[in-house]
Amino acid sequence: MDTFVMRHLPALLIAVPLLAAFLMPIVGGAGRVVRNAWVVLGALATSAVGLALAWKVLAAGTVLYVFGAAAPHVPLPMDSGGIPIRIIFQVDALSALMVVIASLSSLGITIYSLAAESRQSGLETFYAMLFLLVAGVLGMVSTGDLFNFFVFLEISSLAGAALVAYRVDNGVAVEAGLKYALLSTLGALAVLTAIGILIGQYNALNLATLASRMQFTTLDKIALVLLAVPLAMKCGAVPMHFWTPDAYATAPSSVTAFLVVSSQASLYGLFRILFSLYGDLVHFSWATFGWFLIVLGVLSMFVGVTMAIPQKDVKRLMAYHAVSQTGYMLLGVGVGLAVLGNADALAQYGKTAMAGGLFHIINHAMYKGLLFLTAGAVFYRTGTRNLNKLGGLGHDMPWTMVFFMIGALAIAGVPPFNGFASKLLIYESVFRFSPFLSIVAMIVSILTLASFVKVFHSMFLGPRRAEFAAVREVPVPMLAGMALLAVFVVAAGLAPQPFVDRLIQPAVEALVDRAGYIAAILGGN
Amino acid sequence: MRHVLFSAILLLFFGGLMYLAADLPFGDPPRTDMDDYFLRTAQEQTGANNVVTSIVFDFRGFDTLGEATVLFTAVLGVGMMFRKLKEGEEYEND
Amino acid sequence: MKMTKIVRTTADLFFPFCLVFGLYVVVHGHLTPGGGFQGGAVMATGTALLLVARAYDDVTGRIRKGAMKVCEAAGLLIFLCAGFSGLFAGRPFMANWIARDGALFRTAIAHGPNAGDLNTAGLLPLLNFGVGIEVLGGLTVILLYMLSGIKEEKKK
Amino acid sequence: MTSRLLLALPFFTVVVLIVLGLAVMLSKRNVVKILMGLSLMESAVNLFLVATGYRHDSVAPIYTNVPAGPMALPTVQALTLTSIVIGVATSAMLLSFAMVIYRKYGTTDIQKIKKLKG
Repeated sequence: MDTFVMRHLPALLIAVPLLAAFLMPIVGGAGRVVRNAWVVLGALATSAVGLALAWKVLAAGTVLYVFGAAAPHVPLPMDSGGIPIRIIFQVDALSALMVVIASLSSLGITIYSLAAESRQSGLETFYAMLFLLVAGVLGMVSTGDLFNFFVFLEISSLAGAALVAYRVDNGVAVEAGLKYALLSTLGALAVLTAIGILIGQYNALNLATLASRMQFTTLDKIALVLLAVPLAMKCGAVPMHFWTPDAYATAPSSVTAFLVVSSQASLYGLFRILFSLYGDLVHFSWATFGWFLIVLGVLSMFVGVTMAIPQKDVKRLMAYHAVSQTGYMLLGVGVGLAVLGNADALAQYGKTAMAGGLFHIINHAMYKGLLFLTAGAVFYRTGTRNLNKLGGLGHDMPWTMVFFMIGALAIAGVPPFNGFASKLLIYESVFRFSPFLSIVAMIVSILTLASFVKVFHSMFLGPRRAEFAAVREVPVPMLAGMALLAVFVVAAGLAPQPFVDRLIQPAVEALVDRAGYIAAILGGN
Repeated sequence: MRHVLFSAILLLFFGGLMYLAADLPFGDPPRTDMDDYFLRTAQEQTGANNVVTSIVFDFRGFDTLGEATVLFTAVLGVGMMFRKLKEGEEYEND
Repeated sequence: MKMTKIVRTTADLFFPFCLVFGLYVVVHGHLTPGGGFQGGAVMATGTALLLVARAYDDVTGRIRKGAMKVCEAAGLLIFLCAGFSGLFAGRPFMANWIARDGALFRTAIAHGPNAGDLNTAGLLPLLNFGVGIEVLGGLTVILLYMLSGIKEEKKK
Repeated sequence: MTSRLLLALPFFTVVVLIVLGLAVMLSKRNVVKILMGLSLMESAVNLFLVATGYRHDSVAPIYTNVPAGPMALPTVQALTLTSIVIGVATSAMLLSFAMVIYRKYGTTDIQKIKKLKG
């Protein structure tokens, strides 16, 4: 049994959540307990398959899986003259990192949502949609086929938009869902046009084949713009971040925690396009695109945190902080891309900058997810997200307060937690690249700390308020979900080195090694 | 001001895409090796006369699974929007 | 929103033929242009025709939402189980493992134009049928939901 | 220049349709009209996808009683099929969102749908 499952892991990675989603309407009819059991079973199975796949990739190198061929590991059929013709999943170390993030986060938020959404109606549809969002994100990060990436991008956009509009909230959530879906569909259309340009010229859909045939004609530059702009928009980079606060604030808290991972999957797509598809050192002007990411990053950092200070809705405040933290990832990887050309600068600080950026992706997914879950816990008990109306909850909700402190200190980059580990990597490497950027990053970090101290004070400290007399700690599933994420936040903070060596360093090597990415499919089978 | 901005975006788009229209050769695609493989082997490998259906369901069947999922997502989404809400479920945005 | 008697009777008369033609397009998907999605869409136009011709209430008797949801879930599960069957035949997910060796849906055909033999193409007819049902059920359920939305709007 | 345009007429129509769709989306205020502009752009992109796969005087890639002649490229047609179904799915969902917003807000004017603060 073990070899059978291990051999077909990439297929099960998508098939299990889809099966869970398709059977949900039927299982849902059989009552609450059966439905919750099915949801927990599906979430555990998906996370187990995801972590097993990531472990297999980190142990044995890139995993290839060809759908529908004679054998799972043979990318090039004998009579095809050396071109891959089917859909191939190429899970390298970078995809494995993203699969780990999606697996951990989806397990935590599904357990959390068992209690958090128990008062809502239409829960079968909610859980089916959640499984589809998880399947869409897992597909986006592990596929090696450009059109397959578009299909999974569309699944996660539609499922995300429907989940944002789930609570309806007298039309406010539906408005946020409509705007998110409209922007995502426009972005997907641009990606589809770029696919049309690439297949019109190179008659290939596999990312490795396209990369090997890329000649950087003007059409390819138009295709690059049509690919990079929508993906940057969907990961919440500043000039196009308007949908993020609305969508994150009105979605149910467990969904918001996973929308963070879904936008990081778009960030992964942006890096995959820039590094693996277009990253050829001779033609590709890596300096300009490095600075494109850096400018995007610095803008996101600064605008995000300055817009966050005046907010009084706690989830909208956290959404702006999510935009500003995305800036750190863009800055880290942007510095790496900017020095991709000269080898010594890359060896000195380029790789550490990218390691910092990638490490920040997983850290941010964990502590931002934790913060959104604590905001959801407060909303579950008090029924409001308005900071002016909250206060004195620390007395009755001690665990939520502890989890909020862990998340807030982590996002501000305070030492014992994981935020500090990745931000330190970014500070020291970006400082060698250009001191000004590093100082901006530090200032933004201090502003983040200030903002979260204010939120902590207005939510948990102060005298116990009369209207919250009946407030007590949240049910166990919510605490379990938060604990799962908090354990990672503390563990990665206290001992970051094993995480960096085992998970992040191979991902950086995989991202930079374009020739290896192509050789895995075209080189030899 | 709004109209100037929008017309600027439209002109930019029009110019970029006009180049695209003029540059991509219509009628004789530069490379056709993958498609020739499909045309050559579809009948023998999948047994279907309609090569497009053999691609949709056999060579790239996984895309079609994703696409059926997209349709299923849309149906769930529409169902979610028109469900009967319990009273007090909606949070009044203060 | 009830049409005149003439429109209603012709719609009732035309509905079965629409379904049969849609089924024809689905079943012959691997021979003639068409397939699961196109055939399902043709069948869904049949049900849409009924919904337009008749008022919402007396249509829900004939096209029940529950039946259409089962239709849709069944189509999806046929598709997914066909994918899983590839795994148990020792080949990767979504493999067309019953093509080309003789029995039901398996007669091999040579390269080149031919008159088209229905008993070919391995899993394709099954997948076509699954997707056809799913599109029929899905589109009809969307129409029924939207009509129920309009009906509620009128009541207010 | 003109000879190339006449030669690449489908691509020229694609560009015109995309710009028209974008113009509708940017100028109209009614949500339903914006969605119409969106589906216009979707059909334009589908036309672009199919047009990249055409060979001069080629026939459809179906071997049942096919006349002699080169065959059009089948992959792009498969992609267009997927893209059309995705277009139907997104339009259905966006329209249902617009219907609920009309019921709750009483308006379909995109400027007035602003209860969400910036």
